[in-house]
Amino acid sequence: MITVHYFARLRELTGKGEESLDRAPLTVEELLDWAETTYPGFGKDTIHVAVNEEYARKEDVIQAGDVCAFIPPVSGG
Amino acid sequence: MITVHYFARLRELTGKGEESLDRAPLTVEELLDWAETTYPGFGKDTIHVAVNEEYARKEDVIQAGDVCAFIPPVSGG
Amino acid sequence: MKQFELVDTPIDPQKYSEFVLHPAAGAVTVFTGHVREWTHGVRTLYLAYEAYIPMAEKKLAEIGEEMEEKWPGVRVAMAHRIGELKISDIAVVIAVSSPHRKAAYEANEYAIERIKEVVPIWKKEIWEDGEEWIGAQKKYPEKGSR
Amino acid sequence: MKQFELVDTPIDPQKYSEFVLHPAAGAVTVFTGHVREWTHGVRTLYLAYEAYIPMAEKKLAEIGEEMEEKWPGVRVAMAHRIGELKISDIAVVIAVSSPHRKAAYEANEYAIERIKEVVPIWKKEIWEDGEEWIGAQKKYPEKGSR
Repeated sequence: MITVHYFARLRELTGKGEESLDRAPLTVEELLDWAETTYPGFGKDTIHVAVNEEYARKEDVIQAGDVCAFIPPVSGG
Repeated sequence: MITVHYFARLRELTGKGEESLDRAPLTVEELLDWAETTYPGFGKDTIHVAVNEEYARKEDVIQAGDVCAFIPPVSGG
Repeated sequence: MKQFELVDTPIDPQKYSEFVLHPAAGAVTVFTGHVREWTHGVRTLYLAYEAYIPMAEKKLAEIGEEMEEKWPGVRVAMAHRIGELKISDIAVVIAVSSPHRKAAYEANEYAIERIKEVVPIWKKEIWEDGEEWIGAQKKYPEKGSR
Repeated sequence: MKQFELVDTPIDPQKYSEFVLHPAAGAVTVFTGHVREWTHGVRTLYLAYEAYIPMAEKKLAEIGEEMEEKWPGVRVAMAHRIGELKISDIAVVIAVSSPHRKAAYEANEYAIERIKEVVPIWKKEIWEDGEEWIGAQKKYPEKGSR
């Protein structure tokens, strides 16, 4: 199982703040593809993924137990 | 009569904060020359003169009633 | 307070400037970002900020490390507020001390640029006639004419 | 408080940042200059500042006008303290607000540079083994080996 977090626009689109997925291991790119398919309008091309609170690359592999977060363009400050 | 103010090093050198002079009209340069003669070590080449709270040029003429100040290199901030 | 923190209550800049002050510090710069009423002719009623809190605090601390590396001798404290903020409320504070002023200015400006790039915080603007999460506009032009 | 003032009591930066804040301000920068304990390896015990007060306040106001001209939309408040200051005391505060942050940083840094150039304020450093009015060293090398 992995945990995925949704924030801001994605939280509103998915209607949830987080969920658990039984799909590990999978790459970041595969996770983004899954999200785009599951939630039309997800907009994966503008979204980064954090794995265990660190930005991850598309080819990084997510393992069971990892905590993931979809990071849409940030706008703090 | 004109009033002249002394600050910082010049106040300590002259031993006074201000004095009145019965020398107007005179130019700023003449005032500086007078100060250098009267107070050895005055250091007129590094000192600006303010007339009525505005920096004055060497050739400006000081009139009776003007308030002058010797401005050594500033070091605020 | 923590040196790098997300808070959900009003920010007191004084706490952060006191945190960075020390006897060798000759200069302190404090930047505060405030909710602005008007942006490009649109009136904001209030803002809502959301964050991935643990990662945001970690990223703030990393920015602090970058600053200490680029400007040796600076001390830094930063906070970002989340939740609903009204006009003029402080959204972010950056306090930097340094022996000399140049580094205090430069490091402070560097911090806000980096916050806007990498810290997972999102702003929603609420106007009289709508609302929108900010940050994605460039890539979602269909979302509005603004 | 006045927008541009010399004071002989401790400076509270908050007063000046509140003065410049308004609903269109998205950014506020507050610079504070503090008495530093060590300068070039010499330990300062305390400082004494002296000013030509009316002219100094007038020059601060003129710097404020220069800033508003160069960075339209900024609001400024500044104060300098005189008298005896101990380590970490605030000697000068510059608060600048602006709709956007870049002007708030730039205008603030401009202000401190101008203050050091034109405002008639003088600093005397008092060390364990002596004291000196600062500002004239370059032209009076005989005054000390520092």
